[in-house]
Amino acid sequence: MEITSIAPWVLLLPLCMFVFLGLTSHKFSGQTSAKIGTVAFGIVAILCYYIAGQYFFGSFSVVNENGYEVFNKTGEVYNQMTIFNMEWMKMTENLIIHIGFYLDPISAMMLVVIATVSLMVHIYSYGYMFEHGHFDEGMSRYYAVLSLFSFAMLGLVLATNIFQMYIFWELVGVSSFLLIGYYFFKPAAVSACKKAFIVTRFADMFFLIGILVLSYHAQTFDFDKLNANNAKLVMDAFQITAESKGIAFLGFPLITIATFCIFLGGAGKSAMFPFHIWLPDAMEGPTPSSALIHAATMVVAGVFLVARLFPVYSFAAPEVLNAICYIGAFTALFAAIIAVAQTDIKRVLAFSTISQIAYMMVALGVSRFGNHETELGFTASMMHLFTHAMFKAMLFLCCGCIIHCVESNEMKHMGGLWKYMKKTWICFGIGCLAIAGIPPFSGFFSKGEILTACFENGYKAIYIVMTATAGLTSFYMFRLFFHIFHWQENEEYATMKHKPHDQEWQMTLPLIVFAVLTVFFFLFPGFNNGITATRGEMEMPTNWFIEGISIAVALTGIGIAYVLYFKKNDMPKQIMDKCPELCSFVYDRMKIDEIWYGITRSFIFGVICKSIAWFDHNCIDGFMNFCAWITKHTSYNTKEAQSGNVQQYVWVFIMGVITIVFLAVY
Amino acid sequence: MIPVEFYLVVSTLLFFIGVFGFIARKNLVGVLMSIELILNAVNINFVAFNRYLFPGQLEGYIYSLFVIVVAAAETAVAIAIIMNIYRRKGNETVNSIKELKN
Amino acid sequence: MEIVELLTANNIIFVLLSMVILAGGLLSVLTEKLMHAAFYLFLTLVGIAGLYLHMNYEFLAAAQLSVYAGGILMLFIFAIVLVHRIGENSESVSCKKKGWAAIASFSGAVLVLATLFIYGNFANCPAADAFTESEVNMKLIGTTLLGTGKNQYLLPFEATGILLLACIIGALVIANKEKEEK
Amino acid sequence: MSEFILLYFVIIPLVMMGVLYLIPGEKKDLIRKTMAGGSALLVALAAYITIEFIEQRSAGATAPYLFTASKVWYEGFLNIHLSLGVDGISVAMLVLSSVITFTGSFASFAVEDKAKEYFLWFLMLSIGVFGFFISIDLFTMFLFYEVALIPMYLLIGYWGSNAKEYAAMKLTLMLMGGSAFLMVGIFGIYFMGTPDGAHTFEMVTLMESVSKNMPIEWQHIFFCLTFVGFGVLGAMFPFHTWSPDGHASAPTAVSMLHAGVLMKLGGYGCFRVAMCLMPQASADLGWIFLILTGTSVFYGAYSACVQNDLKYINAYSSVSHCGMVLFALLMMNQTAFTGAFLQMLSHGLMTALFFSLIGSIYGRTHTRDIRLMGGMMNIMPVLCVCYVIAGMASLGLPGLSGFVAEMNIFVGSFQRSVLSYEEGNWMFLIFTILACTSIVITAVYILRVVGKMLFGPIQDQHHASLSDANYFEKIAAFGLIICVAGIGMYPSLWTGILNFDLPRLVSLFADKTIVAPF
Repeated sequence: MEITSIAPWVLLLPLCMFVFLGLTSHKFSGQTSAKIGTVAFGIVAILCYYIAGQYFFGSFSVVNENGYEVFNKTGEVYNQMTIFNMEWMKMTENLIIHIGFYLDPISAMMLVVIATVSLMVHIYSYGYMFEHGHFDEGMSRYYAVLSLFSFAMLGLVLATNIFQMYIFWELVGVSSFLLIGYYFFKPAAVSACKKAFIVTRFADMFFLIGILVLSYHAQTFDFDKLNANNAKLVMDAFQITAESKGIAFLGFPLITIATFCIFLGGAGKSAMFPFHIWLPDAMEGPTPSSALIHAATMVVAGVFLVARLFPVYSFAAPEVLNAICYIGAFTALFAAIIAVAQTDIKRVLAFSTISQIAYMMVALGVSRFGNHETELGFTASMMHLFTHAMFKAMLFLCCGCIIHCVESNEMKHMGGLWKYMKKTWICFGIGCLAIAGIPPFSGFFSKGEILTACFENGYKAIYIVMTATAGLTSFYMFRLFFHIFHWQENEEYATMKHKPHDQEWQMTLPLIVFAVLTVFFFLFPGFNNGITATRGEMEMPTNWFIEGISIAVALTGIGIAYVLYFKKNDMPKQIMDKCPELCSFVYDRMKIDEIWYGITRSFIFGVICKSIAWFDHNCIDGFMNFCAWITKHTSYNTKEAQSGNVQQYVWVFIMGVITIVFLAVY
Repeated sequence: MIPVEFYLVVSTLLFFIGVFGFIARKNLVGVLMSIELILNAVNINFVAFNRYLFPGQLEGYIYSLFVIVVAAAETAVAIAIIMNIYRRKGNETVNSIKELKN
Repeated sequence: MEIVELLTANNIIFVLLSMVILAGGLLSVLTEKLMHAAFYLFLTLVGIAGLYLHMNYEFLAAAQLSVYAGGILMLFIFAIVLVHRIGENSESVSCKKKGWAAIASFSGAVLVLATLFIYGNFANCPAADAFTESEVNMKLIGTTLLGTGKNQYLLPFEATGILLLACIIGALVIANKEKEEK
Repeated sequence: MSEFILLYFVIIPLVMMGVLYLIPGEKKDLIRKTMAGGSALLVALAAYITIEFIEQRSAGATAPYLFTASKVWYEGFLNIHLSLGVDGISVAMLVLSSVITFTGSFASFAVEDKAKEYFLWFLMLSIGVFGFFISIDLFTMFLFYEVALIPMYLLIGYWGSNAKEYAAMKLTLMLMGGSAFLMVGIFGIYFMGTPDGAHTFEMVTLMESVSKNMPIEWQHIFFCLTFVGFGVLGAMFPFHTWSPDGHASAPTAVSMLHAGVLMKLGGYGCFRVAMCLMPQASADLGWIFLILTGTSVFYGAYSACVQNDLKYINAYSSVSHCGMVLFALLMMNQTAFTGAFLQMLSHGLMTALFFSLIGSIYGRTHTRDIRLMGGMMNIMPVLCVCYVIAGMASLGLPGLSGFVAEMNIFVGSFQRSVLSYEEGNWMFLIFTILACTSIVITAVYILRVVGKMLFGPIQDQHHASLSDANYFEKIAAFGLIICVAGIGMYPSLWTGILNFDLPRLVSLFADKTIVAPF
């Protein structure tokens, strides 16, 4: 198969499915739509695997726009390939938006991630939505939006230029909105989807401004040109030299502003502090879509964005990378602390997602072009992106199974489930071990590399924070694990009509697939073979000192969780009673949401909008009405002269005559 | 002999007394009376000018005669109208006839 | 001219008549009771008739007396009696209105009088004695009124007659209109 | 008569008016069929003109206007011609107008009361609109502009809702006030813009002679007059206040045609008359109007956030979006111009879609207060999905028309801003960034409506039994959605049509120094 001929279908097929399923939603039953959607995405997934496989292990070539033939690999280095690039809209002579297909190691890797997770979620959703008994009629809608999301996400990672990315960036935003608001009759879901959309939209505004600044000076949108030759184009456009930071705006280097704005866009999607507020609420959506969008794929778009522009960041704006790693570190710790106090199992996972994405950001932030050591962070970040996508999706899908049985999201309704749901128990356990960083599960490798990257690049403080976060992570994950599966059996289970049980194959198969991917990750061909900043091979040093510490910290976390939560006891309550304010403060997510609400509701709505509306109604409108009033009253008053009162006329007449005579005579 | 100016003074004063009455009177009959005053003031002028300036002719003289006659006719009609208004409105003040307005 | 010379009968009569005319007119517009006003108007009209007489225009004075004082004034009195309910025949006019009226009439009077005295030039009037003796004989009046030559007024006379007829009919129609409608 | 092919845009509605006049008022079906047929004919004509235009331009026709025809109308004191002609911009506007007339006719099939008279006035409105876009003679343009205004008063005043008399009066008076400015401006251009003895209203001649003949001080004055005159129609702050009341009270199809097309007359006129005829003046004084339009962009958006009446929300959103049109025009470079005209198309279509949906919803629930509705998605899914799509177009979702327009505008205005900033002026930059923030605010108010009215539990149980869209409403909504999505998915078609002519017009401004006070 020619890659160039099949590549368009990777994007077209999901788009067609979206249109088709959306238009025929009333024609087919939900199951039929689901089957069509799943099969279609199965084909897309196969195409994705094929393309990625060809790219990494095969050999093929495309002809680029200059007429040269570009192979996927030259020696050990993978090349960036533009499979196709179609002009979509021409803004100026240089600024042309293309819709294209861009292959390089990270987009090929993302293809695999998206194909896998999305396919698994398609399959899982069939069981989940069907079993859940609700929404036969909504299922086609659900699958249509899943297709839209897959289309948008694929388009995002395959973008040849930053504007294409922005286009698909918005599209993933809207499909996320639609999926969070899937249960549109639930007020909580409605406010969650609004919040998610508006917060990310707010961040996207910065992204747009960043794009505008960057593209204006660089006179191109293309990643190829922006990144080429160590971001030479950007360096020249912004007049960056070794001595100066180039064009300044308000005393800041313009490149810093532009790239930081672009990062803010990524921060919005990837739920970095302070834009993280939407992600926990987004858990109102159906669990499979949370697994796909809010754990594995969309939320890592920000990481992907920074990785995509990594040469620009690294050469032109290393200070932004510094900022990214500090923001990331703070977010990681902050989210981990909040996750400890949550009782809704999906919220715990949401905060853990925030925290893990922050890991990836930190890894990118500490990384620079240079030598293998400084570039380690990039690979570590991508690796963590991959492993996290797998195990976090698995954890979410397990949650889906559990919620399915218990019909509640709250920990207090759970406990002792291990007896009933053995497969789920095992998979969840694997996921927890992986996220805690216990060898030989996948998380161990990626997290270890991130910590090593922090340590070796001299970010010692960040290293300490990240290690502590790792400990917290293993603690809260196992708190969750023990609380769900051990603790104390809920008596209600015995009396329930349908006792909790493992689900049918559609729901179990994805769990097993992910579990296998997580457990046998170490068998994978190494990431260091291609998914590196230089796209070539590199050594992955294993610093056993750091790995040892991280394992020890993780085990400590597990141990504490075991002591506190394995069997039902009073200890957690006693500890919490010692500082109730702190606990409730953390439980309320440190009141960040309230601060945002304060700004938006009270200030923007209450002050700005209300006052503008008042101004409009009273001043602008009032002025116009005042003009009308004046006209009306003037005419009424002039009308008074025509009073019908003869004597008045006579008086006026006489006075007129007198005046005329007076003027005439004197 | 009496200079013609004196007649003119008298007629001027009488004229503006009539004007005053016309404007100030509330009652239609009163207004009508003021009109008579004005007409008479004019008559005095006519007659005086006729007498002093063209004693041999009778233009002013005849004119005053006609004025008297027309005034009589006018008064008759006006009073008929006033009676009518009174019957309709119940009073005969000037303010009662404002149909022109609105 | 000394003051004594002014005290001729002519002058005294003129002053008296003028005073009657002006006082009558003034009172007639100022009084609140309509019936009184009609009486004062009568005084004025009679005074004016006196002035005509004083100028030797006897026929005019007679016409003034008979038509005005006799006819028109009677109409007024009828009207007052018919229209006014008893006890209501007083009217109170607001000072404001009177003030406006006073402004207009006073300024008008001042203007006219000022003009009269500043620009008035009647020096070439025919001598006064020319008219004290010369009566206007009735024959002349008759031919002037009913003649058809230059400065003769048959046509207006006829027109006036028609006008009067129209007035009579009109007054009747207007006065009866209400009844017919009923 | 083939040279007067454009005149068919006026003749077809006129013939339709004649036919309608002959049909007795009770035969509503016949009336509706006539309307549907006639307006479909208009769409076909617009499509034909578009294709023919593209062909001729591609074949190398470089005249500023194609399909030109000119005939003297009145040659006495004023030298008035009936001059017709189109360039890329007017072709786009003609397509927009015909599509909206078409969908608007379907949307107004619900009118029962005096349907015949309603359609007569409706056609008169469309005559004005079409006539405006096909004329290239200032006076004829102005004439058609007035023709479009008058039916508005009757349509709102009789078939409207709520405070319709007030709204109709306000709208008409304000627009008439605008046209008073306009008239002074047009006559000024006529008498001072052309040499004595060769006075003319014809655009082609004026384009060259105004800058040559008119002293710059007078150009400033007439620029302001004409810009304000058309700006009133384009809902420029602070002259926008007719728009919320007018739209809220107008019947559905009138809102559609008004917001969709008539408001475009404003932007189009500002560009054609004020800016193109007096480019130097617009470079000198553009900043005044830039402040006003920049204000309307975010002002409208913020105002829309706290409204509770659906139509008010969309009216304020129109203020914001139309502000964007004028805003982009004043940036005076090609990308911004493209964006401005795309925004005209996009805003026209999506606002028409909005108003048609609001009309349908209002026709069922008899309320437009979003606080009194909820969970409409359960009740009328088709209408609500269409509403969500319209909302998404409005907040600039890629793939729908709003996005391409806004992105062109932002890129274009950013170029201008940076140039201006490099000269030491902040103003353009500040307003560009303010305009950028409006995309967030737009999302806020759109989602507020979506969340409150469409999503959530059913608020009022009386609504639970309401029906979904009927056949005609579906035609109207789907037709517009296809257009919106068509522009959004394949913008090159329209950027292509616009770019046949824009470079020539942009070159008018290329050598001018754009003044900014700060």
